[in-house]
Formats: sequence, C-alpha cells, structure tokens
Amino acid sequence: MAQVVLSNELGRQFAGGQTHFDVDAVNVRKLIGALDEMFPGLGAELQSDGIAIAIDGEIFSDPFLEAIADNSEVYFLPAIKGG
Amino acid sequence: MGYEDKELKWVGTRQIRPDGVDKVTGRANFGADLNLPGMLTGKILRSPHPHAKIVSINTDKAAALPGVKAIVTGADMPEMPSEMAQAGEGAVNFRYLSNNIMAHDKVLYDGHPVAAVAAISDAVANEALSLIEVEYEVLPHVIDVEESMKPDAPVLHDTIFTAGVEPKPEKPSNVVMRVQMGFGDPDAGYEKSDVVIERNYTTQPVHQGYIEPHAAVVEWTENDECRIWCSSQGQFMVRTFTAKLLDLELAQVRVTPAEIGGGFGGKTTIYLEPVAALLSRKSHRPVRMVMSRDEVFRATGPTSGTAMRVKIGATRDGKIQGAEAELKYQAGAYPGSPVAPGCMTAFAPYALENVKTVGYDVVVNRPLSASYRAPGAPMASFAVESAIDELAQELGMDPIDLRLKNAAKEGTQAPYGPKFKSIGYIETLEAAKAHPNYNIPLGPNQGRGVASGFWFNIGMQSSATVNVAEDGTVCVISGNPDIGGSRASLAMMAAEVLGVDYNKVKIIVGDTASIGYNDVTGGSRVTFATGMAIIQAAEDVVQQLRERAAMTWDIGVDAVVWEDGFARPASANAGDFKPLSLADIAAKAGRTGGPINGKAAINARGAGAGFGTHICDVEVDPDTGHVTVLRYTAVQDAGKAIHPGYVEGQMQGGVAQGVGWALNEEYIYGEDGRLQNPGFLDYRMPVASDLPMIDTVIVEVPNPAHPFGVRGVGEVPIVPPLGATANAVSHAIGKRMTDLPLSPPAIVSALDS
Amino acid sequence: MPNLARREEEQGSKMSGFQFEAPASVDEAVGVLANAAGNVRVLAGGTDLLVQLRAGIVKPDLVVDIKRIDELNTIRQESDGSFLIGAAVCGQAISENDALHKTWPGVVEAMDLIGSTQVQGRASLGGNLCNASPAADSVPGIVAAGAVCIVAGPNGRREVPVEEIPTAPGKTSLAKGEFVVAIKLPPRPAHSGDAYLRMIPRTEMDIAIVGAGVNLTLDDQGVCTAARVALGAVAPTVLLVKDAGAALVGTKVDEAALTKLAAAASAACNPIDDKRGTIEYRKKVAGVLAQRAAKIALERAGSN
Amino acid sequence: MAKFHVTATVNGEEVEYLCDPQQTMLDVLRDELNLTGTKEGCSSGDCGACSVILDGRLVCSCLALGAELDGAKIETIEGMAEGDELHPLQQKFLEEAALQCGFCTPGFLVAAKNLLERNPDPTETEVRYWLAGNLCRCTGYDKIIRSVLDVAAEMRGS
Repeated sequence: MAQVVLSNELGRQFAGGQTHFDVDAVNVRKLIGALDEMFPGLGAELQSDGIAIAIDGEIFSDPFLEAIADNSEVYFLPAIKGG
Repeated sequence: MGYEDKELKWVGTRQIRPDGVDKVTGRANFGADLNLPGMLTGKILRSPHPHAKIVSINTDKAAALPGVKAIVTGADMPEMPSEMAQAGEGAVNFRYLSNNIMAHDKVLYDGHPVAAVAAISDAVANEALSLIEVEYEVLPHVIDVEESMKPDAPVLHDTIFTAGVEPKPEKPSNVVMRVQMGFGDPDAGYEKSDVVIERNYTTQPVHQGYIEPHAAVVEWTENDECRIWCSSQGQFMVRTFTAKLLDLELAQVRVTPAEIGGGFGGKTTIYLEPVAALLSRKSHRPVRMVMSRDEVFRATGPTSGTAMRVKIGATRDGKIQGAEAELKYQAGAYPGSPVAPGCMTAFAPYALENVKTVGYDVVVNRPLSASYRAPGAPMASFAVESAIDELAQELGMDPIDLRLKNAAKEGTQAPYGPKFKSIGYIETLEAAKAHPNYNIPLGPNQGRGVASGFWFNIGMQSSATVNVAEDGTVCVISGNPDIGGSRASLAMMAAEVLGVDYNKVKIIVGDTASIGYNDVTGGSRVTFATGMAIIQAAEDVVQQLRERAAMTWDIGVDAVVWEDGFARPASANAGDFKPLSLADIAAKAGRTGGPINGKAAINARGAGAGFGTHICDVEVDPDTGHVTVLRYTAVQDAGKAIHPGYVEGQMQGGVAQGVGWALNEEYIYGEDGRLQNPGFLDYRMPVASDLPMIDTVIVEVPNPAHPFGVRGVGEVPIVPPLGATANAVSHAIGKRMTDLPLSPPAIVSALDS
Repeated sequence: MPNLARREEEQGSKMSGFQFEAPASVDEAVGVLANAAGNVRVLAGGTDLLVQLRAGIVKPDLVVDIKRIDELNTIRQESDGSFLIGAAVCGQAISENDALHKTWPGVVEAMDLIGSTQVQGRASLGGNLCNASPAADSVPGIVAAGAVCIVAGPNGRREVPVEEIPTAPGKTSLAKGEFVVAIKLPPRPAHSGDAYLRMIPRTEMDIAIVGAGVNLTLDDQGVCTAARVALGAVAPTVLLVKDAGAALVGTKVDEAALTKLAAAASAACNPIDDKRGTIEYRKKVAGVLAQRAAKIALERAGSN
Repeated sequence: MAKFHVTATVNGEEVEYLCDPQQTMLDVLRDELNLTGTKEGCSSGDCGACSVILDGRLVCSCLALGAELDGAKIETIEGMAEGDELHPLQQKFLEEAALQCGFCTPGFLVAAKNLLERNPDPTETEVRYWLAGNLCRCTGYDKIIRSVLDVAAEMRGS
C-alpha cells in the first residue's frame, strides 16, 4: 500500500478533513482513479494544473504513468514555477 | 548511464562559450536589434491611474494622424474564459493574462496598457498616443498588502472569493487564497522550548532588473502566419501564450528566439507579442515594439512585497521544537503571487517535527508580479533566517552550529511533506564554517551574517537534436534561449558523450519550427533537463555510430564499443579492425544507411534539490546609516559543475541581486498610487563599486538522477542573501532589522529609536 | 534571422520636435537666444537636458548647443590665481586639471561625484548650476568657494554670485538671452581649504540625499578667519548657511566649534520627505556631513 | 522639420548621416548607421549599455544628440577588435566567463578599454568606480572586475 498525503485544503474539500490514506495502486493514473472512487470529484482536482506530485521525495510536475512502489510515499503539492 | 566513474575531458572545465565572440563584438542580435523592411514602430498608451473603470476610448484623432497605420485596444483582443490552463512553466489564467496585456474594462495599476499604435516613426507613434482620448472613472486604490486584506479595502475583482477558507465566502475579496501546510503541533513544540522568537517582517517588491527591456518584432504574413522574433525565456512559451490569447493555432505561430539580455524569471511571460501581432495584422507590415525602462518598471513583473510573521522555539541545546510562519504576498493586479513556494521553502533547510506555514495570495493595485529567481523563496527565507539568527543569539550558539544541529539531510521530511532524497545542505554548512572568511576578526561597526537557502530545482520537458555532419563536426539544436552561457555547458556535455573535441560541436537555439517543444529557460532546469536531453540524443548518436562500425566491419553491434570518439572492437575476439573515428564513420554514412542524427524528447525526472549557505560581512556608518559590504562568501551544492565559471557566475549574480534586495531596491508608490521610481537612478540596483569580490565555494554532492550529477544552480544563490545581509547589519548596529530594504534612513531611525 | 535591412522610413526620436542651433561664439549665442521665440533650452553637457527631453518634462522649441564656443570649453588660471572654468567644460576635464584640483579639491571632488564616468565625459559645471536642482553636487562646492558666474546677455557681461543663479527647483535668475559663460573661483588665500561630501545610499549613480560643502581659511596661528558652509538637497535651492560658517570663525575648528557648526547646519535645513530620504534623516545627516567636510577642509587648510 | 547633415568619424571611417534634431547619438548609431552593438537599456544615462567613446571620452550615447556630432570622432564596440584580432579585454571576458546574457557587455568593454588607455595600472577600487556607470544584473561584477585587472596586468607586461 502506498501512503498518500493530500494538502490540508484538498482534505478539507473532499475527504472530510482527512489527509492521510493508504492506497493500493501501481502508478499515478491508478492512484488518482482509486482516490476518485473514495472521494468523487477528487480525481479531477488532483489532475488539474497547479498540482504536482512527490513520489518518494521526487517532485513531478506532470505525472501520469509514474510507477508507485508498494510502500511509496505520495504527496500532492502546489506546482512550482522557476525564475 | 552515469559518467561519474569516467575520466571527464570536457565536463568540469572552463570552455569559451560558442556564442561568445558575437557577444563581445556587438554582433549578437538581441530583441531590439532586428530590422525588417517596412517595419513600423509600435507603442503603448498606459493608464496613469492605479484603479479606474475605462468609460470610453476614442482613437479617431490618432487614427487620422498621417503615418499612423494601426491602432489596437482591448476590444481587439478575443475574450478569454477565466480558467487555468497548462502553459509555459505551469498553470496560467489566460483571461488575466489577456487583461494584463491590454486592459478590457478596468485598469488596475499605474502603467496598465489601454491602447497601442503602430506608426512610421517613434515620433509619430508618440504623438498618436497623445491623441487617444480615454475617459476613466477613477476608483479608490490599494497598494499595501495588509491594507488590501482588510474587509473595507477597495475590491479589485468582483469575481475573486477567497479560496481555502471556511465557510466559503459570499463577498468578493482581494485575498485570492489561503494555503496551509506543515505537520505536527508547533504550539506543543513551544511548550517544550526554552527560547521562543516571534517577529514580524516586511519586504518590498523588487524587479528582476534585466538590462535589456522587453522587445519583440512581429510580422503577420499574408499567408496568415504569425512570425515573431523576440527576447524571452522560452520561444515555445511565447508561441503558446500568443496563440492562446489571439485564438490561433500553434502551428500558425513561429517564434524565433533572439538573444536575451537577462530575464531572471521576468521573461517567462509575455507583454508585447500579441499586441504587436494585432498591429501587424491590421497594418500588413512588420511591427517592432521595444519598452522604455519606465515601462519595464511600471508594467512588467516585479516579485511580491510581503508581510510575514515567524515564530520559532528551541530548547537550550539548540534543537528546534516548533516553527511557524504566516506569509502575506502581494500578487499585483491579478492573482498569482509565489506564496505557495514561499510556504514550502521557508523552513526547508531544517529537520522539524512541528511546523506550520500559512500563506495568503493578495491582489493590490500594482503591476502583476512575475517569476523572479526562486520565486517566493527569498522573502520567506529572510524572515526565517533572521529568526534563526536571533535564536542563535539568544542561545549563545554559533549560527552555523545551530543550523548544523537542525539541518535537513537525506530522509528528512521537508516542511511541505515529502522526504528529501540525496542533498548537500550539511556539506554547505561545513564548507562555510571552514572558510577562512568566517574567522576574519571584525572591527567596530562591523557585523557578520549567516543564512542558508533552499530551492527545489525543476526538470520538465526538453527536446534535443544532435546532427552529425559528413566531416565529423556535430551540430546540436537546443530549444532553450541561452541566458547565461548554457550553450557552452550543453555543448560540453555533448562533446563528452561523443568523445569529440568541444570545438567540433556547434550549438544553436532553434526556433519553434526547427526543434521539438521545450519548457522555458528557468527553474534552474536547462543544464539539468535540456542537458539530459542532449546527453540522450548524443547517446543515440553513439548507438548509431556503433551500428555503422559494426556494419562496416561486418560484426555484431555488441562487439563494438565507443571510446574517446572512436569505434573499436570490444575485444580481440571481435576481430582486428582499425578504430573508426566519428569523422570516418560520418564520411561513409551514406553507405551504411544514411545520415546520423540523434534525438531525444524527455520530461526530465529527478531534479536535485539545491542548498546554499552564505556569509556576509558589513560595516555600517552609524551616523549616516550607510552600509558597506566588506566581503561575501557563497557556498552552494551544485551537484556537478559542468562549467565551473558559469556556476560561480550564477552564484555571484544571485548574491548581487539579493544584496540589492536587502539594502536598497524597492518600489516606491506615492499617495496617488503612481510609481515614483521607474528608472535605474532611483530604483538603485547595486553598481560595481557597491560590492566586493564575491567568494564562491562549489560543493559537489552529485544528483544521482543526472548522468553527470547536475542539480541546477541558478536560483538557490538569491535565497540566502536577504537574511545574510540583514543579519550582518543587525549585528553591526546591535538592533534587529526586520524590514527590507535596509536603507540608510531606516538604519539611522533604528539606531536613534 | 532575416536580413538586417535598413528601414525604408526614417525613425524619429522619442522626443517631441525642436530646432537645434550650435553657435560658434558668445555673441552669436546671445543673438540666437535673444531672438528665439518660444521655449529655449541651452545645451551644455546635456546629461540632464536629454533625460528631461526624453521624459517629456521639457518641450523646448529650440535647443542651443554652446559646446562649439571655445571660451566655454576652456579652464584658465588668471594672474591673481583665480580660475575661470568654461561653463561647458566637462567634469572629467575639470578633474584632469592638476592646478585646479590642487587649489580647489572640494570643488573638483564635488563635480567628480556627479553621475558615472560616462556622465563625467559630458556633464558640465555650468550645466549642473543652471539645471537648478537642489541636489546638484557641484553647487554646494562652488557656493562654499565663493564663486561667481560670468553671465553673457544682450546687455553684455555681468558677474553674479553662483548662489543667486538657481531660484527654485528647475528655475534660474537668468534673463532672456542670457547664459553662463564661465564660473570664476576666487584667488586662494594661504592656509585655506575646501571639501565636499554627500550622502547617497549606493556608492555611485545616485542623487544626493544631502550634500555639504565647506571652505575655510586659517590665520598663521590656525584660527579660522573665514568659513563658508553650503548644503545641498535640504531646501528648494542650495543653501549658504551663514550661521554654520560663523560657528567656525574665531575658533581653531575644535570639537565644540564643529558641534556648533553641525547644529547650525541641521537647523538651517528645510527639506522634504521624498523617495530619496526623510526630513529627519536629511536634517541629521546635513550636520554630520558638514562636520566631516569641515574636518577635511581643516586638514587641507593646514597643509598649505 | 529640416534634417541635419552630419559628417563624423566612426571607428576610423568617415560617415555621413541625416538626422532629426531630437535623435540621440544612440538612435543615430542604431537606426541610421546600423551599429546595433551599442545597446539601449534605459535612455537616461543610468545603465551604460550605450557607452561609446566620443572624442576620446567615455560617454553614454543616449545623452548626446546626433546633431551635435559634426566632426566628432566616435568609437563603438564594433571597432574594438582589429580584424580577426580580439582586443585583450574581449578575449579575457570570454575566457573568464565575465558575461552571462551579454547585453551589458559591449558597454563594459568600451568603458574598460577607455579606462586602460588612461590608467594602465588601476586598483580594484578604481576599476569598480570607473565602471560604476555600467549596470550588470547577471554577474555580480566579480568576473568583470577580475578580467579588467588581469588584462591591465597583462598589457603592462607583468
């Protein structure tokens, strides 16, 4: 199971304030699908622009097919712009 | 695919940049240098009011002026839906972008464009602007971030309702959103603490200050092709933004990057191109638009001014038990301050158990903020590093030791959640502590300040092509404007992989029709991500060279190795063949299948986080408040310095900008909401005599995700200087300085208080 | 990149139109100025005028370049030891004149502080004076020196104390047809010295927040017999602060006298709060700089 | 409005041009003579990107009128290299990475050349003050100053 962490705001909006979840998924696409099943509407939000995903400490700005290992840590974060 | 174990011939050396001679002889073509036959001059009429409704615009008199060929107002710009879309470096609201480039119904800052003309000369264009009649209904304005957050503040947009607060607001507000992140319970941490520091801090908006004003030439051809030559941090960004705002297909727009005279984030967006395009379409002639310095200051992106509160508690041993920050960032006229990265980076250098950051994105009647080097990080870092410095003072600890005690390392959970991978923060602290400058004794009125800083660095999309010419020379096509010598570092990596002489590798920056998509030159990504694409394209070439040699020798490709620019049999068993050079194979490429071209298109993964630690020594004249920077030392983990000279240059340049931010740079608005210092005279960027030599130490903790270990270096060096300088001044005068800039009157007033 | 072809049409400048004349003699210049209709501007170094033209702050009908007149481009030392500095001589040429530098180091240093090396290649003492900025660096120096202007006009030449030329920011007492030909520095008495200091946030390229010029003379016993103190950027025009000078006269310019001088300098200020500095700051620093400049002037006076 | 006919020497060659009274020397160099190596950064004399040498003195070309230049001798960045031979300052800037974006570079080179012609042995402070009118936002000045000092030493033969 991957450990998934949402931002406070997303947790409040979609998950009744809960932000930490254990989800079984092999990649980002499946993970988002699973979260959307748990909290309808969250999937679209997680795929919207302006949200990045960190998998095991590495930040991806536009992930989709990135693999998720069995005990990966996955964080949904605001996307970063550089200067 | 790593090269760490190999002996490197080019990477890590100081080669002369391929575009260098053109740049030292005045031959390089920047945005304003292009002249097309029949070209017109385009100029923009700007609002003198910080906040007003546009009641009417009458362009009849201007249009009647001989020599005026076209006029554009907001009515000529297609209506954009208010929605975020992925473009350039991230999400962009094109309605805001369109309105910022040409006001539609309301002006939101002094300098907001309201109309534009194209004419046969500057003089005619200027006269035409003076003949355009705009009737305004002036509205109350708000400049200060905290004023703008008050419930009775004039509201800029009646469509903005604060996101991220409960209950969902019913009234529109200037507070665009509230963000919060962190973990643990800071209050519980303070309970355990022996010392708690809590302070308010402010910083003023500062401009990127590139010396080249924005410039663009646009020719709308009779084939309905929109051709653009301009100075920007990304030709593909210009293409996407212009096409979107004008409702064009991307393939209709072709953008050729001119040389760029500095950007620092400020040229990751557009201001002129759609306007020039419309003027060109209307006039059937090419149009050149070049901003004056006054326009650059009034209407292009500074970064946010801020109001911040930081609280940190620690036990006597120096262990930080709890930390929190509240950050209020000015976005300017439309949403989009870098407050989220501010929240994410504020405490990033530290391993914390209890941390909380709350941020607010706030619109005010100032120009829309734009990215500036490590967007959002320097101000938050200033507040946190000042508080850490005060904590060290209270605890009687050396400020580097205090940081070492709490330093983030591989596996530390970052304040924004994930755990850091391989990082080199501790190494920068140790190198700073060991630097001789850290032990130079200080005299009266002198002070030493230390601060650390963090930036994520990014990867993103890059394309690269490596073409082998028949004579064995190599042409590399990159898709990123070269803002600071990146052609050199990219060509060096290609030469290294191919095993050919650096001088045999030519590199160009392609236009949008000649190279695949690239994200902008920004985010410290070019040497990392585009470098990775070029390495892969060169490896593609190497694979083809081995195949061609194998065909030539009639052996299996696995029996051919590529070493030092030669194909060789892998072992004696493979046969006895005279090694073939790249040139040998290229000369006969037709025989073995045709031209040898390598390419790669990637979404680069694994950008390595960067840390730096700076030491600043100052002397303050206690009677006048004048600050002299005596010496400055910047230590940074670069992962691997491909071209150490340009890495040092990035560090030194970042320091100079940060010191300017700390000491004198600021936007000064009058009561009337107009900018009072839109020029280099009164904006006061550092000049050569304001600074000492800037000593640099490059630490190399390789990024395992990059073949050469590159982390990216452009942004980290602007993060620590605000705190380092303010800490130095605070020690020199014996008063804690919490508001930037530390101008002489501010210092004298602190000393007299 | 397409061909860098010449544009088919002229590109005008970013300024509104004006006529341009470059007379070759003082008389010719007086004639041009006296007969001109409308708004006329004299162009010396141009480092202020061109910026104002570009910004649209001034919109003249005629610009008269006086740099082609020999007398305006010459520095001459008279037999009595006085110096005549042509109004259009650029700052760099003033700095390069060893005799002038040695005799009036404060005046030369003040001029040298204006702008960059590039500006020094053009900016003139006459221009800095007639631009009538309260913050002009060279003006406190020449006011403290007791300099006079040679003014040419339709009625011939006259001499005017330099402090009487600027009357308000951007305004001068020059009549129609008049212009400054030269600035005359008086003969230097023995045991005298001058100095100028200014405060800017950076080290270069700023407009003075405060400027202070001091010129003083000692007798053989080291007692101050005359002193002039002038301040810039603390009032609508450069101030000659008589009380500050008087604080030194009759003293050996000791700490007590210097404290009195500083107090008089601060008290004389009538500054404004603006983007460059606050009232409080300007008042305080005027005293600080006047005192520091006086110390330098004293040291110089003691060495000649 | 009548144009001025001006004859001047630019980089050793006599040139003639017509200009409006309000065109600056910078406008003339860039628009009339196509010498676009001289850059416009501010048009107020505050950045030095338009530095040229006028009758032996370093000036901002944005602060002189084209009409003033009859008979003048002007040196621009385009005249700094002699044929294929770069000026030592140009060469050193390349070797020492003393430029990043390169926009301010022509102005710095012209200014530094003028300095070394007048003062072959400047101190670091003298170099910094001489070049204080040339803004650079990329480099922090460090490598520029070092390059000028190094070239000065090399040209002195030490």
